[in-house]
Amino acid sequence: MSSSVTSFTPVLASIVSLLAVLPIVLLGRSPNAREGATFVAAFIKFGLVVSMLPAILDGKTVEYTIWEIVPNLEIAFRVDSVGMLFGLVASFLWIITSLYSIGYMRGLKEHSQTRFFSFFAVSLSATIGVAFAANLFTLYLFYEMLSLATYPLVTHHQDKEARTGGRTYLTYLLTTSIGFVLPALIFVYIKTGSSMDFVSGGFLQGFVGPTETLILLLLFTFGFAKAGLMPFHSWLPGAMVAPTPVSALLHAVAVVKVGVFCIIRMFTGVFGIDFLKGLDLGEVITWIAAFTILASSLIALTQDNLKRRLAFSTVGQLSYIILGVALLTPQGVTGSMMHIGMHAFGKITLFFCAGAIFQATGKKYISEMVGIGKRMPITMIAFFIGSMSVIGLPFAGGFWSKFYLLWGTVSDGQHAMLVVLLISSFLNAAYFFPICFKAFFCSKEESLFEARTEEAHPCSVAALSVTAVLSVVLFVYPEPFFSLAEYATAYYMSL
Amino acid sequence: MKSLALISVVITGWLLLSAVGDFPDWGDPDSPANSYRLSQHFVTETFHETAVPNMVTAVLADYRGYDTMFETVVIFTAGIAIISILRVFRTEDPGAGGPKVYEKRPDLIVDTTCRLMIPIIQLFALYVIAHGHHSPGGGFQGGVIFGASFILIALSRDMQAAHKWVPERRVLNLAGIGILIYAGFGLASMFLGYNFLDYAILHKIIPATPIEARYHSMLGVEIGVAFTVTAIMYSIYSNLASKGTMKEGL
Amino acid sequence: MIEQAPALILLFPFFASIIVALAGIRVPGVSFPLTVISMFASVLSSVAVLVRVMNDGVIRYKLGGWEPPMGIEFRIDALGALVATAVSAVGLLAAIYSKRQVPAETGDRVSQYYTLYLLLMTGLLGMVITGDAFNLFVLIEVSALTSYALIAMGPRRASLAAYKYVIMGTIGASFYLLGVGYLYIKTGSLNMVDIHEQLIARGIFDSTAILVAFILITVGVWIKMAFFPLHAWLPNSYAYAPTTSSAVLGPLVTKVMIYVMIRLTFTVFGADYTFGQLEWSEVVVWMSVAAILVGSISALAQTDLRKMLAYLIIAEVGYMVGGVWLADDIGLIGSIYHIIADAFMTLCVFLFAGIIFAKTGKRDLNALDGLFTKMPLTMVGFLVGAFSLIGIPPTAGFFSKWYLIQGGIASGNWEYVIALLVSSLINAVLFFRIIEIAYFGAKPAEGHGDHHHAESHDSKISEAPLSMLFPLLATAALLLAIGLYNKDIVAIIAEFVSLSNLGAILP
Amino acid sequence: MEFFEVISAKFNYWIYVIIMMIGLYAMIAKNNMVKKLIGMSIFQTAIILFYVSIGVKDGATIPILYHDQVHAGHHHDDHGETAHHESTDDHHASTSGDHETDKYGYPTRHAPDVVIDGNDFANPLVHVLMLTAIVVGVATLGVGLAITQKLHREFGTIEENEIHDLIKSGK
Repeated sequence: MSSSVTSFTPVLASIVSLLAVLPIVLLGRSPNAREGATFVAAFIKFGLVVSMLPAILDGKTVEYTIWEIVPNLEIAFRVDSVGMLFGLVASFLWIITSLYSIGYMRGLKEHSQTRFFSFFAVSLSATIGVAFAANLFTLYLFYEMLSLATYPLVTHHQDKEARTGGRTYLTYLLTTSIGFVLPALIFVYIKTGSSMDFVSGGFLQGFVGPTETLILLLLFTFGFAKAGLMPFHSWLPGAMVAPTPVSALLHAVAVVKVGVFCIIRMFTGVFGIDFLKGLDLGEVITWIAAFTILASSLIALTQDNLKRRLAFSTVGQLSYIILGVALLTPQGVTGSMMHIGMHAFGKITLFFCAGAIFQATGKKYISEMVGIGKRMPITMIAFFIGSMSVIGLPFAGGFWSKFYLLWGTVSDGQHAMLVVLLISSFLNAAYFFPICFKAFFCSKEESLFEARTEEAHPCSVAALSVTAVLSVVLFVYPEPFFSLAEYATAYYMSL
Repeated sequence: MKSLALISVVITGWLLLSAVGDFPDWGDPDSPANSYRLSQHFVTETFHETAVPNMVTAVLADYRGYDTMFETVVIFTAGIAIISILRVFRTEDPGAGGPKVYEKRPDLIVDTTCRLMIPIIQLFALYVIAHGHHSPGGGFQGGVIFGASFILIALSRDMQAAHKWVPERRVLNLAGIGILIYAGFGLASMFLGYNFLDYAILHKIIPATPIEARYHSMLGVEIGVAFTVTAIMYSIYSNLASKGTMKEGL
Repeated sequence: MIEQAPALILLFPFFASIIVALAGIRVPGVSFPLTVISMFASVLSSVAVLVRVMNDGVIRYKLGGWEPPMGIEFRIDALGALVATAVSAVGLLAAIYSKRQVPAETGDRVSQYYTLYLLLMTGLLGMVITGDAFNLFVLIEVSALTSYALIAMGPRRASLAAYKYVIMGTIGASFYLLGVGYLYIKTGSLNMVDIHEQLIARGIFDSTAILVAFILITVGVWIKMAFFPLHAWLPNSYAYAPTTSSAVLGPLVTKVMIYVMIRLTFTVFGADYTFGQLEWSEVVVWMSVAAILVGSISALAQTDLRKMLAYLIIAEVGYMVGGVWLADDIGLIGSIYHIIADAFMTLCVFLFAGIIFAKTGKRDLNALDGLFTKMPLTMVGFLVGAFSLIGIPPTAGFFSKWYLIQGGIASGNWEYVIALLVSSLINAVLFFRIIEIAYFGAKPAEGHGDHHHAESHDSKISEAPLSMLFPLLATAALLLAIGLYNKDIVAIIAEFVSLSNLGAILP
Repeated sequence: MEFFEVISAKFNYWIYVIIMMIGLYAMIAKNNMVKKLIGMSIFQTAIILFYVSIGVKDGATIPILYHDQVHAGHHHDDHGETAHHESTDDHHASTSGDHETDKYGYPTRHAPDVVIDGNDFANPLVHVLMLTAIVVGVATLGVGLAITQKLHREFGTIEENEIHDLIKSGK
């Protein structure tokens, strides 16, 4: 992977949605034109990302340096296979989510839709920026941008609840990013004096001692609180006050995946897997992740609010990814990277379904959803598929990533983690399947819905069907994600 | 507050005194301050370089003329500041809550004495300004004396009488013109191609050698200073004495 | 005329002030345009000087043509030119903002206001470019007297604040004057560079008098810049002054005093003495930590918008003093960069506070109720300033923190790093509290239904007029530009820092 | 006696510190605003005493040249000026031997024959500086008094604690 292509495409891919804000705002008065602009931008973005795929699969990287902002430190983009994987997922799901949000926002006649779509576009810009960042500094820049751009989305309703959720959201994200990541970042900059480019095997080795490494590792891992590692996870359930498309894209895909993506970058590109292995530091993180997985799954069981249950499920699934890299085994790392993609499709389906239910029936609580399968069959089937994917059962994409994760634990003899993963899968099933089961199989008396089919806005249904189908397709054909993850693992672990 | 004051006074005093032992003896001609080329230059070279026998005047108006310009500006600022803080332009409610202002009856003795004294004071003020090159004096000193003569008018009769001589607007004009005279010398030097306040170049417009140009310009700037000081001294007095109403004084 | 540019930097506002004083009292209308034109000319001169300094090195301008130390000289190095540019630019922007507010807030004293304003700028610019220790005192007094008056022109509580400022300011300036006297008695010189040379030539760095001079000057300047615990005069002064006054005093006075501190520390006493011989860095850095925390936490307790910002200034002063006393190259760069950045971000938020006061007539935070919908552009300008104060990239404030933290880590002063981070977070709380009020309204709706509550309030408040909006948005744009081009600014600063000999004395 | 010697050699510096501290105490401790300003005046005057003390030289007089020195100078000056007006070239020819001139023919030094002994005159610089300090003192005092008057107009008192009470009670 030594050869690289210099191209403006990654920059363009990132800023295209930022530029789209202008037409979105200008066309604010005519919703159709405005949404048209969103779609055009989304397709251009996806097209730009895909256009770089052949080069990446060829084993090249695409680079572009904008300018040196601080001495020796550049704002630079570089697309490698992990970034590509994440970029593909995020930009593709933006298209679907745009479709879905049109249905959702119009269906509910939400206010300030222009603002909503504008900030949505900005968030996507930041997400792709994170995915394609070439160094730690650029990554941090876009990470902060994402935190702020999503704030108006989270607090979209502008009521008391939204204010509380927004406060929690920013408190956690800004405290950790300013309090932990920034000093760690500057410390690394001083110690290495380098441009902090992500490179194979990391660049920290030889510059910092073991204690410093541990502190830096913890600062980075907890600092990227978007990854939702306990105890810095509670912003995520809090942020569920957002409209569902926001929750779906941002809190199942973009924001949280940015968090874990950053952590993967730390492990692979900054510290280096081998360096951490040498110091035996992976274990610390695996235990924190394991704790988060189990605790969040147990909490999820007790939640009655569907979106909150999904949120806690997300917290747990994110820790899978962290656990995967922290295993420091090739299979674990591959599994983590794949899980970014697989979980994204599964979880976004679930969120779409939750939103569709709310949109069509106004129900938020699981206890109110008994018998809903007869009312909204497509939605609930999609929900079932999404659940399978998230649990990691066959016939859904999630199977592959979980398979690799399990393999990762076994290959290095970390059997405790194997147990953790298995228990957690069981718990996942325990909090998802009853919902599906009760939705379809209940007696007439138990059912809370009349037996007539009434789905949500067609745009929404279309969106959730697409993601559900894709979840299944990814089981049969996991190819792009699989090879990208393999490439990345091979590159970063110098296999 | 008292104990705080005492503590800070003791600390500051101790700090200042602790350095006294390090000072050269009082009046020591060989102390750094007195023997360094700076003060030596001012003593021995001033006359040769500026033709002014009063070294203080020469240093004030020429070597450190830039400082002195801002000194004048400080006075001017104070005048404007006091007007902006205190002056009440609206007429209602004069001197609310203050001590009662009595209407003054003209007192024959005070009036006559002042009539006699004021011209002499003013003449003396002009002498102090003009003779500042050769004897103690200069624009500030003369200006203050001149200003005092107007204050005396206001004190001996009433403020309206003084206002006849120096109405408020004229005061401000005088003050501004004073600074303009000073800065004008600097600006003229600049237009003729030298640095700001380098009077030597003014020999091109006044019939004199460069050194004499310095001599004459210094008199010019001293007059400017005197204008400003006279005006502002009176202005400060009249504002403070009338509580900003400019009606009746003490 | 280019060789006269150093003098022109301050002569433009100086002459304009006199003309405003003379003509403005007859025709008040000329005051504002004259002020803006002269400030603009001053900015141009500063930029010309900056360019010249970068090309040819230090400019020495001998006033009256006398060779220093006999005469007074302007001595403009990269640092001076940079700060002069920033000061004049802030002066220009604040002047533009004052167009409507001066008649509104100071009534019939418009010409006096602008006279004082221009004299303040003259004083501040003079302080930046002068190379003479005593001349600095005179200019400190010029700017101090004008500040007293500009504050006292406000409502009645402003007078009390101004009175306290008079007392504290006089103590500070007098301490400085005494310190210069102590230097003079030991060296016989008043020119900054010459004093330093004399200190070396006479070998009197061990002298008690020099030590006391150093303490007096430092403490005097600290009082003037409101460094904790000498800050008591500042919050009320800036909170109750007319908004136009605080828009220029808040950004400039403290920053210029910090510049003065840097100038005196490095040019007069030298880094060797300050950081090598005196081992006080630790103590002063701890003091600055206290300043940062006290400033930030006090700001948190305020409900008055401008008072909150005034306390933030105290915290920011802590940043800069601490940054200098880290005794580290990068820390010093950070401090100087922060002077520039902070001047503009303080300007930005004070302009915002002024606009809010002008539009709503209220001082407290609830005045911002739902302003995002009513004055979107104003809020955008404010957001940039607020983000900069929090330290969010890519605004200028982020990069100043970047360098300061870097200096703190490099010199091992972790307490300073932590204080900076804590203060950033407190700033985040402060500003998001404001943003929340402006975004959600003072009392957000309980449920989802009432989305249109913002419109139901009195909708008289509309976007600010151009004369207020332009400086705000220009400042916001400058903040972004200063952030994005921080490398070039730092290159200018590095020019000064490399001469300061700071690297050589570090252990 | 030893102690007395030490004190007396630097008598002025001791006195200035004491005066200054009186002023400082008044500035901080007094409650009455005018008294504070009086303290401020004392404080600044002490600094003036300090500076002027620096410039004192034993055996020196005020820094103004003696009459005969000036007279000698003026004599030369008059002579030079007349010559200058009558015939410039001649003047140059005749004076170039003992008087330096610049390239335009102007003398670079006024009255070069006058000899001035540096120890005859006190240091003029400190007097100049103190003239400035006095002016600054006057200006500050004036502004301080104006603000005090304004406070009196608005609060009806010049006692600081009473004003604080008034503000607290919301008047």
